[in-house]
Amino acid sequence: MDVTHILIILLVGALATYFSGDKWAPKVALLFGLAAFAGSICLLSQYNLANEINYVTLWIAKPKIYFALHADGLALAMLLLTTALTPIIIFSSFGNTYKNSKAFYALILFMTFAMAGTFLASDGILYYIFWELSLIPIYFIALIWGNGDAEERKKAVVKFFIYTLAGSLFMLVAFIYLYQKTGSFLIRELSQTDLSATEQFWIFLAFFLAYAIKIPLIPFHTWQAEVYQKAPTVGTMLLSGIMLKMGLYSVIRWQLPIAPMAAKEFMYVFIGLGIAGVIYGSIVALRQKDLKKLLAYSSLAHVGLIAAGAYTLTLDGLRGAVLQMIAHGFVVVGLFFVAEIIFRRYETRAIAEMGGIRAQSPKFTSMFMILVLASVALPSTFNFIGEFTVLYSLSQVNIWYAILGGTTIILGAYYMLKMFQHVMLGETNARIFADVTFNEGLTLVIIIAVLFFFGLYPKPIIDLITPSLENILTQVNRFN
Amino acid sequence: MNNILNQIGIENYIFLSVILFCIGVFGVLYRRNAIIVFMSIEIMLNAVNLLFVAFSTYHQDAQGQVFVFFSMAVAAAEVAVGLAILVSIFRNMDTIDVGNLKNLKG
Amino acid sequence: MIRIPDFANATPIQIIFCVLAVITLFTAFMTIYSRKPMHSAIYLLICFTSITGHYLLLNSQFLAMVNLIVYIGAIMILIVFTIMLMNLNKENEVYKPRITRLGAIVTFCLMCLVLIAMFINSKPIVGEYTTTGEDYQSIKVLGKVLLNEYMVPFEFASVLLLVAMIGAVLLSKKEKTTK
Amino acid sequence: MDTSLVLVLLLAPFLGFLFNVFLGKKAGKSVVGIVGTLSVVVSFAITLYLFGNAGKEPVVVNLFDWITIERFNVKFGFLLDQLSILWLLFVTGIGSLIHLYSISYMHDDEKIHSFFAYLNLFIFFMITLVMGSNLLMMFIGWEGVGLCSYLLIGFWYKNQDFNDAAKKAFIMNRIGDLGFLIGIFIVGSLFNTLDFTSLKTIITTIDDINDLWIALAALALFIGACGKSAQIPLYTWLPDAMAGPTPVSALIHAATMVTAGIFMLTRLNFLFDMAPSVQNIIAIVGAVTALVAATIALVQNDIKKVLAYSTVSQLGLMFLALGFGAYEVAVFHVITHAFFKACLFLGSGSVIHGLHGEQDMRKMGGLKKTMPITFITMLIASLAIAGIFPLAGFWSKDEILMTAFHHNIVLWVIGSIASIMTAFYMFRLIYLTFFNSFRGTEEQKHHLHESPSLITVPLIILAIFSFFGGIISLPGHSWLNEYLAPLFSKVSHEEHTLGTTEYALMAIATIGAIIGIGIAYKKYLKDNTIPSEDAEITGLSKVLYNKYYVDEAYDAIFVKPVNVLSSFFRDAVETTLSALVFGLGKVTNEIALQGKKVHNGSVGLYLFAFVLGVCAILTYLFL
Repeated sequence: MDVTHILIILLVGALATYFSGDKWAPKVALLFGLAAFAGSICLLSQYNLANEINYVTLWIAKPKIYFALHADGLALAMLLLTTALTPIIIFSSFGNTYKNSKAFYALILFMTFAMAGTFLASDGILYYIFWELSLIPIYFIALIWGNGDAEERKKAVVKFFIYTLAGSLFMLVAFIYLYQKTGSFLIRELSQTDLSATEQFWIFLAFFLAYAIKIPLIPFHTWQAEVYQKAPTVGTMLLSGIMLKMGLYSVIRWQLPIAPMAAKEFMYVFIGLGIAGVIYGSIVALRQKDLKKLLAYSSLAHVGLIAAGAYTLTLDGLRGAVLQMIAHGFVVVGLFFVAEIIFRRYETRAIAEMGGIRAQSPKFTSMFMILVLASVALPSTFNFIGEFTVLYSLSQVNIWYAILGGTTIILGAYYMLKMFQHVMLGETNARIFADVTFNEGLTLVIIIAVLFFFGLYPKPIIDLITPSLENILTQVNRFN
Repeated sequence: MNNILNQIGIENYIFLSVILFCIGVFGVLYRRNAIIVFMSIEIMLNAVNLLFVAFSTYHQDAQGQVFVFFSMAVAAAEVAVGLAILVSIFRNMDTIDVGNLKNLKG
Repeated sequence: MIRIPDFANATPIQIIFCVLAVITLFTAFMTIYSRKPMHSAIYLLICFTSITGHYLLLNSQFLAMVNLIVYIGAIMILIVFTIMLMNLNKENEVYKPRITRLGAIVTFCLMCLVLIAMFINSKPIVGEYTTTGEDYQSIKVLGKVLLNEYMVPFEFASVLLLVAMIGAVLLSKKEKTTK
Repeated sequence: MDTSLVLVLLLAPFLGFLFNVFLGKKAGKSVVGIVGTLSVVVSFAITLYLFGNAGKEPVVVNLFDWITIERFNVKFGFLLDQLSILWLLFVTGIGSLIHLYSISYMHDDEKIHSFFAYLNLFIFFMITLVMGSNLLMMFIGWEGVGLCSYLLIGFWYKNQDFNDAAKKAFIMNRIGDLGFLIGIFIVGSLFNTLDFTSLKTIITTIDDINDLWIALAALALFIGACGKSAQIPLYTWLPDAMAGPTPVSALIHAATMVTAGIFMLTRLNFLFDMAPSVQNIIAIVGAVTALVAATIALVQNDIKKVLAYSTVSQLGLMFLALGFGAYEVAVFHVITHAFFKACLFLGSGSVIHGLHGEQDMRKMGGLKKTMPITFITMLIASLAIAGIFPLAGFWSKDEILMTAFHHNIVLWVIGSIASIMTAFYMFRLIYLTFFNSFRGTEEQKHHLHESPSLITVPLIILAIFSFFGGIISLPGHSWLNEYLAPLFSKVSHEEHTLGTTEYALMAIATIGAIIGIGIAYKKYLKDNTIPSEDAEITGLSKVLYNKYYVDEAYDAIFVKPVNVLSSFFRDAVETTLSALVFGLGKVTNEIALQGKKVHNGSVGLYLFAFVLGVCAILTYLFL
């Protein structure tokens, strides 16, 4: 199993899905998604046998751009997250029928391909290309298969597209500048360069713009809620489950090692920004009327905390951030799926029109409850591990960060339980709510199983990511 | 005759052709009659040719003159085509006022 | 330094140059300034002739002849014919806004200034001019240069002229009103 | 052996939970009850066995590494020592009784299987809390019981008021949990371990201790305890939590979960001993809570609300003891309180059951005849809580007051007033409920009956314990103190030699209790006063009746501003930010529109620009 095979599987899968026709497309896509997941597991086992997972070949001679893929523990963890979530997301959409579904599923696989490439690439330009490539499919998915008024949707989606694209351009500029300085785009060499403090500052800032918009951190988040609301749920899952993690992953992989001095100097600002996002997102989520929007803002709060953890520049912070990234990926996909399940039955996302579902569907209620609890980081769920580690690392920087960041467990509980109360509890709803189908149940059960398993036994993931994170930390600390 | 530049000086030729060239530019900007604009362009071309020849003499090198020769050939072609275009514009629009040719408007 | 012609002790050549230069500039200016296109054409003709004089002054007989033939003989005839063809010999120019005139004048001054400054700046005006006595601009030499070194461009020039001719014919041909 | 026993002890309720969740609906109501109860009884039996066979040394069972922090590992492990076994004993013991009680009490509810599932889950988390070998394991249980409390308070989920109460309980607890977490962070970074045994070793041996940070850690942990054990300022959730079924109130909100805070403080006694300033705070908070809650309880008319405020008040007394470092005294009161408060709640449950859901004492009365067993058991429990010799409450409460007397007279006075009030409101409850004539509707009167034996048997057992529970720690020869001695780092609390002062104190306490009962007797039995209707309450009692308007104040200070802020953020800030981003696009558009005008098709203009450009370039390049 070579690392390129994963990408090839996904790309071929996208083509095969497109040519398999509308009827078979979902199944073909699922098959290839699972194949990619199996491939990732193979890679994992190779990695565990201490094999270097690498693929380098010269792509363009001048400027020197390599087609360089490299999978260390961190990249593998993210790859696994991507390839594990993709089949789940595809499977979750089986209850819906889409027009022109062959294109729809092909785009999903294509997006997975781009995102997997982003996590694996170790050459700056290659990484940049994958990064931008992932934007194209989601643009079409949200635009064509989204919901709500077409004009409104177009406005939101185009805004998202241009906004993130504009942010990334700064990153490209930074890469070009780095190339002028070092003559290479390879992360291996970029993370060894000795740039002056001013240079680092500007490069850090350029990267930051790209990532802050993608993650998103406040105040760059305005695209998020609208796109989440307008995109089809599958698109929302892809966005929130995986694509946000691209930004966070890139912070750890690219931004910190390349400009560590700037990171250290302005650490407090960025941690503060992350925590401000936590509080802001939580408070805004309180009064949302739309279920998906509420979840979008909760996502904003969570990624704020993750970003704050990453910017602490401690092993705990990085580790917590990665753990929380994975946990959040699963839980947010689950929650959006719940929103979709309700939508399939009630055709609405307005919280005010729901309520009284529990009496009709106890199974669904339990699963929803568990997801809500995981989202508010109840101990023994995976999210707790991540949140605890991140908060601990924040407390090592300054106890006030931990206290302010910790308000997430209060505010998070407040808005999630309030939402749960108004969506599920109360007098039995007059409209019939059919209990979850087997497919829906299976999807949720898989997600819940993952959350509990790693909540109780996170050691495999911790062992997987720790060496790479230590490596990155050495690079970050090379100026001391 | 071979000491002509000793008597006049290359700089006077430079001034002459610069002023000639600028008159050409002025004409292009000032007039709106396409034919006159055309003539102005010819003046500019000639200014440049004159300078070429002057420098050719100054450097005692034939290349400058060869270049003028080519530029004359090109000018001839240009005038032929350009005037043809003018004629066809005149036929279609019944005017050759460049102020009226606003199809480029974005 | 710029040599100001010493009019008191001017040599015949200097006088000839001055006269020619004045004619050139004056006619060029009148070409633009004349209201009637036909007058412009006549002025332009005189201008070109004076430039031919310059060429002769510089002892490049070949170019003087070519200039005479091409510009005065061919191009001017073309222009005059066009003017007559379109029957444009009337003051049909509409009112020009003041801003246009102002702009043109400003540009004219600016361009002169910049170009002259550039030439002065680029190289201190070269000192004495010495001749080597070598023949470089007789028709004989030019012919050799043209047909040895510049063979290919020369041929291309002919192709260009051919193409221009065909193009001119095509363009000026009356379109058949088939539509 | 130990490992498997511990696992069975832990997992038995969990299996019960799984059974009830997945098979409960099919299995039928009686099976559900039996399985639910049995699973707890199994745990109780194992605890008894461990209690009988445990040595002095604590047993540690580590399963695997759970969370890895840079400087330490947190193990997924359990610790069995005297404290945890003692706690397990009454958690599983009272848990079993209440499960038994619930079989009958909840029999008519269609969702009885989920009720038992939640109860079992609660026991499971409570066991985790008690047995956890480190702070984080305790935190699992800590949050877990909070979750179960949430689920059970909102058990009748169709009523949104109940759901609000449940949500409030959960969020209030979460505020405390944040404190707990912060405490964990500080402890972790100070000592590089969260393990109780290692912590104890480190703290008791370490020399250079950072007083400030220790105090902060203790304070943060105490805030956590406040949340769970309903102390000021986080107590308001507990009375609201009475929205849940009565067995839940008895089990979670009286006997077990709310004592978790006391458990935590006792568990970390070595830490709190290092922070005397925080101990002072604890004592003061405890005393004030005891008094405030007791005053509120004086005028409440809902039978369960009275008991709820009584619980808050009693918990306050326990914290008073903890504040003086008298951990074993607090533990003693926890145990006796568990007996009589569980008994009282179950008794009130029996009354409510008999009256088909009526909770207002103004509509009760004269039940003495129709419900004799309930009456007698509740009377015993009330006497116990009032502190009448020789019932359990007398001994434990007396010890607390005695400790207070030795440390701080003011706090002793507060505590004594609170316990006099306790006697008053408990007997107000008894007189209003059981004496005089029945004030309810005719139909209710017609259906009055004694509860079935599944309800009365647990009542009787608990009443017996309430009566005799005091013998585990009689002044002078206290079995409890000796049993718990290995836990405490300090040379244990000096035994009270029973001198004149002590006897005088006992006498004062008893007389106080009798005075309280006397006033209640005069007012509610002799004069037969019925508390006035809600609208007619005036003056001080109105303030008390409305609980000092604390809920309203919290609402105005915290909840409303947050919601207003949320609306503000949503409507103003979000739109502004969005408009800013769109504004960038609009600016570009505007520039384009203006720029378009330059391209008006006039060749002259183009040329003009072109010439200017050439000039500029030439100037730049050559000048």
